[in-house]
Amino acid sequence: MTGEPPPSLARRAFAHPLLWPLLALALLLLGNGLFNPGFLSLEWRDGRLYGNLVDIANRAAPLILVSLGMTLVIAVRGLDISVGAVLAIAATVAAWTITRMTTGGGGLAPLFAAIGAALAAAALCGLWNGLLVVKVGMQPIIATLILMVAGRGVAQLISDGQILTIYYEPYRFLGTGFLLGLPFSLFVVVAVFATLKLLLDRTALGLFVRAIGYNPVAAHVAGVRARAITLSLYVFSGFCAGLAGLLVSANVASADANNAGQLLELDAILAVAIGGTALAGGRFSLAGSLVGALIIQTLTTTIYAIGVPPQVNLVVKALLVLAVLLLQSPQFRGQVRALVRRPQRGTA
Amino acid sequence: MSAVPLRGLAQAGGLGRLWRDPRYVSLAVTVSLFLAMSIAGGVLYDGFLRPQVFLNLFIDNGFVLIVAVGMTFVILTGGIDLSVGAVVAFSTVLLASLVQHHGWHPLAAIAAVLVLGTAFGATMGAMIQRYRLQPFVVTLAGMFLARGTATLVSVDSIGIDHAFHVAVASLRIPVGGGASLSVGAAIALLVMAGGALLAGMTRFGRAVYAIGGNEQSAHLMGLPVDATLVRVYALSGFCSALAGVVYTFYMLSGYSLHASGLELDAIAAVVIGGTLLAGGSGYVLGTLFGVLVLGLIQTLIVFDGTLSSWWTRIAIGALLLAFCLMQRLLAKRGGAG
Amino acid sequence: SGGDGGADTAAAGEGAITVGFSQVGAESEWRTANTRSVREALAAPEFDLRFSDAQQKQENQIKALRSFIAQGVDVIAFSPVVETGWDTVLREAKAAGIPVVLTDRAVNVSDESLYATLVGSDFVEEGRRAARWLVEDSEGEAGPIRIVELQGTVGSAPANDRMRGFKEVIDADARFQIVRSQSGDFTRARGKEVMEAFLRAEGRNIDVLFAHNDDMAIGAIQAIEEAGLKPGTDIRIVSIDGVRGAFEAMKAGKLNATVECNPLLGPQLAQLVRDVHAGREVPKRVMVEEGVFTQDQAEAELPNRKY
Amino acid sequence: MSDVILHAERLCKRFGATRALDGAGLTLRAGEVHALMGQNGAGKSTLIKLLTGVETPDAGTVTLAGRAIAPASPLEAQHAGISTVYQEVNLCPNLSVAENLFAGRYPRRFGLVDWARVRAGARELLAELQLEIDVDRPLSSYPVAIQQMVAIARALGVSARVLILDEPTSSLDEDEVRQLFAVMGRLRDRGMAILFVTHFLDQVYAVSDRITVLRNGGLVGEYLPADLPRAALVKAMVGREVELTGARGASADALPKGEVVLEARGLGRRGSLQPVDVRVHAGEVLGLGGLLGSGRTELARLLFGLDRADKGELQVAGETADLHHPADAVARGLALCPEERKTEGIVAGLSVRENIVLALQARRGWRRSLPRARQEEMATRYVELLGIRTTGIEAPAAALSGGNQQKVLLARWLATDPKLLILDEPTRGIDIAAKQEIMAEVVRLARQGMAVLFISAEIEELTRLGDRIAVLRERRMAGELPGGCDGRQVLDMIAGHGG
Ligand SMILES: Nc1ncnc2c1ncn2[C@@H]1O[C@H](COP(=O)(O)OP(=O)(O)OP(=O)(O)O)[C@@H](O)[C@H]1O
Ligand SMILES: Nc1ncnc2c1ncn2[C@@H]1O[C@H](COP(=O)(O)OP(=O)(O)OP(=O)(O)O)[C@@H](O)[C@H]1O
Ligand SMILES: [Mg+2]
Ligand SMILES: [Mg+2]
Repeated sequence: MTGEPPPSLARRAFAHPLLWPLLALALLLLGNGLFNPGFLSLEWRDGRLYGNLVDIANRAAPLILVSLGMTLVIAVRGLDISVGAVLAIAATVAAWTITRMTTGGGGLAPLFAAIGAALAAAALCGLWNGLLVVKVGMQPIIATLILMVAGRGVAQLISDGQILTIYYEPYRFLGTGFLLGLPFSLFVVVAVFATLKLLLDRTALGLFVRAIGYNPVAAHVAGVRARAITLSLYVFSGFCAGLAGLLVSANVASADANNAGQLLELDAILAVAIGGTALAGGRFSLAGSLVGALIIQTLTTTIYAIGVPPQVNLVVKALLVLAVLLLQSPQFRGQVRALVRRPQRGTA
Repeated sequence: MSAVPLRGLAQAGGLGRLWRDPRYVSLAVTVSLFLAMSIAGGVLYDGFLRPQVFLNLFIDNGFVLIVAVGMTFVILTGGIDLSVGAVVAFSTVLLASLVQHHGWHPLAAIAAVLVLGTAFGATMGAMIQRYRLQPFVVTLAGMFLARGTATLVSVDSIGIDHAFHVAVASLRIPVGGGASLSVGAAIALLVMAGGALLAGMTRFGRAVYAIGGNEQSAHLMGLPVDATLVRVYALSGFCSALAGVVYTFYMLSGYSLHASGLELDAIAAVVIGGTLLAGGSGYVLGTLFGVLVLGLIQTLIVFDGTLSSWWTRIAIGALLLAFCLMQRLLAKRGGAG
Repeated sequence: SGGDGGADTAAAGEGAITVGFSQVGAESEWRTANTRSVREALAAPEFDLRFSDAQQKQENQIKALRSFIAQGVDVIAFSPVVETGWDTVLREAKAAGIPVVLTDRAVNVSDESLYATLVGSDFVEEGRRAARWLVEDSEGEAGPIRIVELQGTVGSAPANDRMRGFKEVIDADARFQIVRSQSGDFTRARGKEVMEAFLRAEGRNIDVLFAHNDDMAIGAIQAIEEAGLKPGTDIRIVSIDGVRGAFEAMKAGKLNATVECNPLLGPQLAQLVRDVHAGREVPKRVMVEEGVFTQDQAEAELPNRKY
Repeated sequence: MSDVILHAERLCKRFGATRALDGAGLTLRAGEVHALMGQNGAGKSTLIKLLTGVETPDAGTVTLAGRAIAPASPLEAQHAGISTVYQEVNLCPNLSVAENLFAGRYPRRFGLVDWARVRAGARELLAELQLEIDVDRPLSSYPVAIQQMVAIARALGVSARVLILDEPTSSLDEDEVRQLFAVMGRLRDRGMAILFVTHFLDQVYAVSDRITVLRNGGLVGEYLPADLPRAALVKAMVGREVELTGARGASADALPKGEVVLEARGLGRRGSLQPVDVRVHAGEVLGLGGLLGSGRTELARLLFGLDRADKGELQVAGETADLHHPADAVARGLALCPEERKTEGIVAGLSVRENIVLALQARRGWRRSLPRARQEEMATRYVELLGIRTTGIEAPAAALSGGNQQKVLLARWLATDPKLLILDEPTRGIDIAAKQEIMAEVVRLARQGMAVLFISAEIEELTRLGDRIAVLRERRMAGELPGGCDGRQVLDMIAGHGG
């Protein structure tokens, strides 16, 4: 987000905070390609693009959306661990709306009603979180923990504990449809990302968000409406979780109140952190979070693709995450450089 | 840091002062709300106020308390440790496997588990400190690693039937009135007392608070910031391993899926107990009440016995909300007055 | 919903049998149906049901059992989250003179007398049945028959046991070969995602899918369809549980067989509770009535499915 | 020279593109008070950080009592006998005062911290500075001045050979400064070497035995105060002649008064300020004086809507203003440059440009973003106008020296072109040349019709700048004096005797 002064192009690229996450992603994909040559291939079939890369992007879409919302909440020193539950609520509300409305007839009305209801419910959840944090002054982790625990209960209440199956084709399009040969979910992600980017770069919102994150008191004194902005970011995080809920439920044509978005909050925070956003607030990078989410999904897909036995999954994931983290640490790279240089210095 | 409130009491005229000092108000509020909730339970449900019900809070939440004490230190420095639940699970599996499959004596296995847990925590601490990585991600990777390693040791749950372990597990320490405590609960209480002493009365503990207040200042004041950070995570690793041991007394089994989600319970307990997630402020004694409050919510719901699965979740959320709201509002008022 | 249970409890008479029932959670439709069956069966005025949901955590379940003991209920019933780790608390129940009835799953305890009886399914047997159906269905086919497996949550008892039972039978026949096996966490979304990866890696060389539960199979069916293959024909699919969705899929020809794991054991449980409370002799192991269903039976059976 | 304790030579330190130090040096002798002088950004604090192991030098040597040292951390420096107070208060706000005084060297009994001795020791240490405060309250509950005294007391508590004080007096008032100097005198007599940074020339001549001057990271020279008249000292620091006379020309009474920009009637807040009346006209500078804790900052916060008044009424430009949020105040054309630069002022993670445009942008609202070109133009202008020493307008504010951060803050509020500018101790930590410029700028703005409320602990500044001078005492208005009056009158009113 920060605009650096323009020295040499190479230096700027090297210092760019996105470099290391991108490099990590590239290495992961490359490693996969080496291990399994077909992995990187893309194929045009029946007017659609097929391939692992498309799958990864498609699968990562809900995580990316949630990570974008999480990034901004974290940027203002917050945290939202209710995203998984909010996703489940949105998914359930959408499925419930559709089951109610499709009995009456077809058309696209149920689709829009479902989208509207789900997003409204999700935004409302975000508002609830925001109010607890901003107005009541609870610590973000506890404020959102409440919804994390109760939210799934609410979702199950709506679904009566059943997995709601959706027999309504237009809705499925959200999760499985293709547009211009690409999965529809990618367009959702691009739209949200572009809107956010515009909003944060072209207006003063980005500046305010970072000011609040670095020093909320100083931002307040400078006249920035810190509380209102923080509140709306929680709403936005809820909204993003709602969008993700639509994609997830449309993809499997059902809403599973108990399992949808399970542990999503951890993955989202991990994506945000890998992307170079400071969890203490202030410095943030939307593009970084996007790359972070892609890294996480690539890890998962890698594990499936190379046929790791399931009981080793977690260990592999842990080691890969650690490798990505270390690669990003300047201190670690410095140490490696020193190790590499030592013999040279001896000869010099 | 229980020592400090006590000091306040001794020094300047008792409860009145304790109530007025904003730093202790939130602790006092937490304690009072806990009591109020217990009384409400007693009014609503028969047999709720039996001593054993409250001792069960310690018996059933002993391992949570141990983990939460370690977590308190980590959070006081402004960090977080997400690996605790996984380390507990790993410890139970390793211990069970060593005892059942490799013929170790439980005591030897316990020692091995404690050493490993501590080393694991110290390694994470060293990574956080040396490579300036964010605690959240390092310990999340640690969580994957510990749980993954646990499944590598055994995917099945392993029951422990070594005579020593069974004897310790079923040992009950009578505390009068027919009520009793388990060994695990006793260990948890000892850890809590030790943690309070460590936080309030030692150089290490005070350095932890200083780092949480302002890491850079602590460095400039000449405090051993780096060593303290590593030690804090080592301590948390130790506490998790110890909790794993207590868990095996509680369950007599080792299983890779044990203690799932424990990290969140522990963090919640610490924060409900009044510790700031940003670091630098909070008490180990508060953490005890955080754990008890979470346990009490569970107990209330079991005593109610009519809630369906989803209502249980909603009720937990609602009770949590009610508690935290009251806590905030009372503490605000108390702090102002 | 919960409110009804409360009203019934209040209405229960003085001499009612107080039953403390600790459920695993509400993690699947199967479980919800199980809960409903138990609640309905124990809603009779002769019972006073204390229901507790453990949110899939053994700790919570043990806490609930301790609370039941402290409350002095007449009979404890519960569906254990895992098999091990029950010795201590069951001993406490025994010391308090409260008989224990297990539902759904078995426990591993040193002393069999710690519980009165178990009513429930046998996961290993379910795995075997799925495999036996596959062997029968593949009669006359030449090998190799390439199988992919969607496992349940890593380490969970149903996953471990169903895998064990399935392998036990399959391994005896050299034609069968499990080429890929991955965890789908018992959920549709994961099932679909993992199946996509399988299809990508194996291409069209998959003959059979064995899923540890119906939900994963339903997710996988979508993945197979999206890859341009016909589930049930190009890839034969067998799964376990027998939920409604599975029957619908079978009716549509997309799923070949499902091994029933019947959650509706409420009435059997109620009878056992009565017997145990009255001190009558009960068998140590009571099986629930279960079957294997295939596509031809699907249409007829579908209206009977309650969950 | 046997009495040389600390000697540093040819020290160099770069931060990225900035040469913070470039061949600086210093010689400290036992039993002297040594002033380290230089403009903002000259490298004084950096030199101190190198001496005390906070940063490691790129080149150069440091010897302590004849032995070369290279402390790798402040802890090592402490062990070597160097006790330091850094420029910004560097204590832990969450710990009690007593703990801050003893952190890292608690007296212990049976291996445990002996709290009784900690508190007794704390009171003793503070008594040496004539400070009587509750040592159990967290440090953050005290204003910066008290925190500064605590930091000094902490440094005194170590039996060190070298004591380094980086701008210890910038937030203290005269009484406190006198206490501090008395203590420094006693320590010097015991043979301690004291290095002392300040921007107040009076203080330099009052206590120092020797002066070292830095300019642009390099060593200008070492002087005895007697050999170096003020003008020469300033010239050595700045590198050119600087006019040191008062910025004010005409007497206040001669000026026509503009309309009332802000008027407070009976404005007060329970527990912090008794009801006061304040009126500020367009085009005038109202000086506000008072002792530490007299309520000046509180008044400023009430006027700006940072705290809510529970008594009285506030009018801005003739309209009743109910300020709920600083944004309301900013929208009405008020500006407050707060006293606590580190916590309430600078946003250290943002660049200089972003810090400068922040308040203006907040006033415009989030939708109407200032075009980048205008931001840059504005930032560049203020960097030049106020002489902010930075590698560029995109450098993070955290990389600026303390004084330069203060200038950035001033720029932030000037950029909003306010009707009323409230400056709470704006010249704190600013070098002598910059102070002249800032005061001249304030007068210029006032002449152009801005109203200024100028809070300062320096009586000289008040009398020179203020068209009127209001004095607060014990949280109520003590009275008002005309501008250009005798400093002693002001002093008397502040102290509460005479008048
Ligand atoms: N961490 C840093 N990163 C980048 N530049 C720095 C850093 N610290 C100091 N500088 C730069 O080094 C120069 C010297 O700063 P220093 O703090 O030593 O000045 P100073 O003489 O103490 O000034 P002041 O009187 O304002 O306190 C300044 O230009 C400053 O911007
Ligand atoms: N000497 C002191 N002893 C104890 N508390 C003090 C002292 N001085 C100030 N305080 C506290 O500091 C708080 C802030 O005072 P305030 O900032 O209004 O004073 P001020 O007149 O602005 O002085 P300055 O800004 O020079 O510190 C008050 O709440 C007061 O209780
Ligand atoms: Mg300085
Ligand atoms: Mg002040």
